[in-house]
Amino acid sequence: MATVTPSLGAHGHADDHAHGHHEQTFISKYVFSIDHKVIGIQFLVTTLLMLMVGGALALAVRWQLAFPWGSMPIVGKLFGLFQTEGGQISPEFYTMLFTMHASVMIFLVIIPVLAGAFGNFLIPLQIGADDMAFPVLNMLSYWFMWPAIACFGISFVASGATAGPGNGWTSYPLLSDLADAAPSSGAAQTWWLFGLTLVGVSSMMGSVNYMTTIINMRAPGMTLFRMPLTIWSMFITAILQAFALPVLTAAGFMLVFDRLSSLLPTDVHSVFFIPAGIVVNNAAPTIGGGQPLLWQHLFWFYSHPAVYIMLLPAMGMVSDMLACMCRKPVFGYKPMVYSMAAIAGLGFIVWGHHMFTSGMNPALGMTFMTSTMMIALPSAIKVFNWIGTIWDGNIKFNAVFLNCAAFVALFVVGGLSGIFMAAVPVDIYFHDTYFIVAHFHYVLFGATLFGVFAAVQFWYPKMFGREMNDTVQKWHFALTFIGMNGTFFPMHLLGIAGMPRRYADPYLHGYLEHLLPMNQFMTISAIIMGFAQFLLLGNFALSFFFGKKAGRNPWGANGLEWSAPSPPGHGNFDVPPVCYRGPYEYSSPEAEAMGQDFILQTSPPPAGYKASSNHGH
Amino acid sequence: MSHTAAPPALKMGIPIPNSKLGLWLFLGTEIMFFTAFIGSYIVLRLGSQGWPVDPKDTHINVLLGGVNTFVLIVSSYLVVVAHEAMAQKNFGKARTYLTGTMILAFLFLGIKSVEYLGKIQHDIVPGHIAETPTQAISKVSREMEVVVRKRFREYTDGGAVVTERPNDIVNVVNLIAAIPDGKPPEGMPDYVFREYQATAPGDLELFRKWMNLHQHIVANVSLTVPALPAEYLAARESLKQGDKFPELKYEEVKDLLKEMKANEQYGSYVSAGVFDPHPIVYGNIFASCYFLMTGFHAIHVIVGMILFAVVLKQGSGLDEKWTDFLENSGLYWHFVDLVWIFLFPMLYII
Amino acid sequence: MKKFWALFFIFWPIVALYVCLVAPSRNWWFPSAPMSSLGHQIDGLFYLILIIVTVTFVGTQVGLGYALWKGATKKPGEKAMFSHGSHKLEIMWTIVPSFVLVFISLTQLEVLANIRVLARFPDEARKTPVAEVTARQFEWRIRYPKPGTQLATEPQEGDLYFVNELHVPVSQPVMVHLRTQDVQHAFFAPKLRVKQDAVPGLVIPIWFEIEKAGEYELVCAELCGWGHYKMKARIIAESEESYLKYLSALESDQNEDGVAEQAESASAEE
Amino acid sequence: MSHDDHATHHVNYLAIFFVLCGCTALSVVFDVLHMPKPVTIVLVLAVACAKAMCVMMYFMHLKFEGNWKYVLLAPTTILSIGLPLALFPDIGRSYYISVAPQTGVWAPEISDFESHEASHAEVPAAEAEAAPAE
Repeated sequence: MATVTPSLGAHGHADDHAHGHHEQTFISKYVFSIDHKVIGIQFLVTTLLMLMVGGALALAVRWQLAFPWGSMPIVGKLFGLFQTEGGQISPEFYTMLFTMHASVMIFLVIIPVLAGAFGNFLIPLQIGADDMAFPVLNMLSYWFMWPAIACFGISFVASGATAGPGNGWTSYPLLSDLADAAPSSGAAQTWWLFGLTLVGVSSMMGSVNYMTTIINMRAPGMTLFRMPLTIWSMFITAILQAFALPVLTAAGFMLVFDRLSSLLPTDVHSVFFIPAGIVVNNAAPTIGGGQPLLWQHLFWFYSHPAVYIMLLPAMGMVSDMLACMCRKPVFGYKPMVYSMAAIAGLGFIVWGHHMFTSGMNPALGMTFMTSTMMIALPSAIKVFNWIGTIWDGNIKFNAVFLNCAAFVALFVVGGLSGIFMAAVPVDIYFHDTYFIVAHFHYVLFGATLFGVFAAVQFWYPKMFGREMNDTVQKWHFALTFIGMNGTFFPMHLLGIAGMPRRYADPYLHGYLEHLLPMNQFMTISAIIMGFAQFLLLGNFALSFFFGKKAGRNPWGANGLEWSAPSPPGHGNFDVPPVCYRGPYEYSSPEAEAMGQDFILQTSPPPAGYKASSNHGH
Repeated sequence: MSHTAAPPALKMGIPIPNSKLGLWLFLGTEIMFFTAFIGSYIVLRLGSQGWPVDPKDTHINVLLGGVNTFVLIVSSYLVVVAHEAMAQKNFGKARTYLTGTMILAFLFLGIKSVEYLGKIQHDIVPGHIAETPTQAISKVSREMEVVVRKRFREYTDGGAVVTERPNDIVNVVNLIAAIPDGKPPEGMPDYVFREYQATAPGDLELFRKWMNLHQHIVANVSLTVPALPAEYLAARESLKQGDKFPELKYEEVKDLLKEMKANEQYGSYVSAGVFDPHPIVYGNIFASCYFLMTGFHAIHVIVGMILFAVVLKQGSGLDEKWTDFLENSGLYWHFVDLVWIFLFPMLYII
Repeated sequence: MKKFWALFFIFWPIVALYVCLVAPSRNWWFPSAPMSSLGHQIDGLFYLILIIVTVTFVGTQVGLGYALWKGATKKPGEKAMFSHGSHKLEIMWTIVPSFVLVFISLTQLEVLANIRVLARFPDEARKTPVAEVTARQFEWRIRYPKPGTQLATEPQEGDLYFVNELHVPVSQPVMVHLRTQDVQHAFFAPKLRVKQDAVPGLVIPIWFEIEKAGEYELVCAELCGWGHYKMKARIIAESEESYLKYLSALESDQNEDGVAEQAESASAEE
Repeated sequence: MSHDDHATHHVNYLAIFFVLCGCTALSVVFDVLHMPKPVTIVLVLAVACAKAMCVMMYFMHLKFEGNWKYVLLAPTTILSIGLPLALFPDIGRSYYISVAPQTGVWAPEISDFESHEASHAEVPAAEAEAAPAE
């Protein structure tokens, strides 16, 4: 420590920021804050609220599938939208329900909760920086979320309250391109596209910020291979976002210009995705020369990497938490990093597997099939390494650990069902059936959300200085886990039975009639799961006031963030951190020399201890 | 824009300021943004069974494009020397160079506007271009309808008769026919009525010709006529003269148009608004790509100009604190130049 | 409590496996045995992957459950193992799965080529497409060529039309041309294991060989608007004679109705 | 830091500028020369790449930057070349029959029109070309 004086750390520029020392009003401190921790918490609270919105939409979808054309609770009676129909919703409304469920969950919950909330909160803390590289940009990235939420909100009612955007979150042209194609393809679809663009802008600002911060603002000694896996995953996610998202933004602009005549009183509009001679709803044949498949390619060029954007940060955080809860170093740190990088790299060249039935060139299909198969490999490596991490650990069976273990267990299911989809001939049968729905819910809910639940509890003490109630979290975990499997596991079987997605009433078809009881069981499970989330929200809110006071390092973890006060003040660290070792030296001889089973990355080597070798291999 | 003051030994990361690193990363995202546009353009063009290349169709002017390329290169050069002057603490010189850049940027946008205007005047805009003779005929009809309506609206301005819908036009026609030398209708100013009496025969003739053409189209190529409101259809029914119209060919329409434009009584109305819309196969997708790519490039030019304006606004207060800012704005500007370097051959030459 | 949670994680994969095991007997499985030649190949691949996946699933869940049980039964005060990993293990669990994955993708190629590569279509089917199926919101329009003629890309005089019912001869490969009049749809016959999107602006040929005479569902599998769920149609496979009989009945039916009406319906279709 | 860079390298910006102008003129000359289409395409794109390299190397100072430039630019370059390449088999060349009314349904009309153009106008009828009536 003698050789490194605080002023030599990478923190000398704290004073450069305009917000350095002057008095802060409530507004500048908590609303338009440029402090990454406040922004992270803002993201977290916003996304948890949006989670409930998305969940409510999902429950409505499930209601229709269990009790088709029955009286829809709340929407039918309370809002009175379908009063004349006796509360029976319309098929357009159903298409809106699943479209908005997906849009809200993907764009307003999963992506912002991982990158926005935890990325913001953890990146500077874990690399030992006092804030993000561009704090104002960071604030803007949060405040661009609200116009996006507003646009999505307007889209619900822009074409009338019963015809929200209903073209699926994938918004394939021409359904999403020609305003005459469906009641929901008018103004609602345009507002939806604006919302998508704004979310994109928000994410892009975030990702440039994260990359710059991680590359250039690490504390002394924090080499690349001493970064926690959370940081690695955030870094790789930011790269994916930065290079894939602009393509979707560009495609979004192309779609908006195609739709210009439905937006403005003009008949000028581009024709990127519109072929000539298409007759929709007895309207005049289109003039054009574009190709609808182009949208699918551009869309999936982003949206497949987006799947990893929605998963990688959770993988990183779970690795951190598993190591801490098992008091063991992460098994195979470098293979974990390389496999994440491989997922990102391969993630760019597998988008075509969403289009195996779309009429793509079979040669392209074969290429995409092989690359998609290969992306299962790094995922498998990660699973084996997680099990290796748990193996022979001194496991703390708290809710954080349980959620992490559930992450591993359920990710296995999601990963394995993906192999069916990677295989083109089998996927031809499963494409757009409930098998797909089961698959991505196991990945996005089973894996990502369980990871998020764990992360919320794990970093809650650092955010608010208090701990969440573990018993309540265990109940929440158990109910969610049971409800989740009860809802989504049978979907595999529905898919095998050939039940297509996005059907308002599958029982119209004879071969699906007998599946109604199974759907009813799933809906009941979903309701249990939905209501279990109130436990999380309640625990989150009440612990803020009544939770046990937490010290700096309640979990006995190693990361730099645990050397800061809880909650950290402005500028994060009271002593500028210097990093001496990797983040996972639990139960190491070095730690034992100090009489404990963890050793903070900032602790200098204990007196009298001689490091035998560098452990990071 | 903070950058660290830490000694290199303890500074982790790479030896460039955060602002520059962030800007380069941002340029990476911009590259992908334009990749999507340019890539789509390439594959759409290769995938099309045709593509308009004749300057007569596309109104592409290689010379203007070349001049614009030159303008951007000069401006890029000026930015570089402005930054060098800044680095040598010669701020006055830097300001002069930057002013030059700004002027050239305006020049670029000016030339661009001239190009856009030319295209818009000839209706080379996406969604408007006829791709078959049939569509060309319907387009003549639509354009003539606009002219006819405009004529009739002029007469009824401030008057009692509103001609928003086609059957109102019919009403006006009936009115004209009914009172050749009577009193002005209620609410119509006297001077309007006088002018209207003088030009009424020409207008009626124009109206008759348009209606004739329109009926030909409805009878023969109903495929391409846009959905019409019920009352419009009803009005057309009532005007129907014969029961079957002869087949109408594109060249006949063209001849008709020529003849109408030559007519001294109403030709001036027609020539003012109605073009010869010859079919351009795949013209719409061409125009879509052209306007999308050059449009987004122009937006980037404007953003760059805003960045330079911020520097110039400092006036004589410009000092070395702005060197990094100018360097980064310059990098952005060179990127904008780079995009144009590729757009120019792709859109103007190939 | 620790043991409870370890058992919790051991218990649920058992339930999941049990559900999958009883599923076929409860009719929670494929709607029927595959009724087409390609369907047999697809199902074969499905079961191959299912076996590999089940083995992996059991393996990983047993591994995880055992690790948890070990952790739960650890004596208090006992240290966690200190290890940063093992190169040998990493190499092993990189190479083994990659061989399995390469093996899976190689097994797929042949079947994929049979389904999609035009040059691999059975000759007799490729030369004489039986019908053109045009999807529109929300029905399937079938156009057969005039008996004795070849199907043309654009409608010809004398072509036979029907809605939501496609007749094909049984036990022989047939090819249909798939297209859409408006938005994207997908031709999905679950019992035949056939699925292909109908893309605006493209004519996509698909082939299948139905093995048993009977009626098979045809549904839409790509979101096409509010009525997506009700694009219900039938594929009827019948013997060559009754197929021809059906076509000639359709032809006389169409001609009987009078020329004017036919012309009217044809123009309305445009 | 960036200030120091300039002390170490001297670029003759004016020379680069003239090279760029020359290249632009070259592009226009290639267009005017009416060479076979593929030759023109290859030549003008090569010139564009040369210009891009000049701008990036000297105006954007990449020649004098550290190795980070490769890390940053390699992925974008690969992706921006890869995306059109991956789109080509599907969009640039359709595997299936592509029906476009401009050239499909209306083909007879178009050929009628073109033959009419050929007989009326002195200029040989290029694709969908028409002499303006004004």
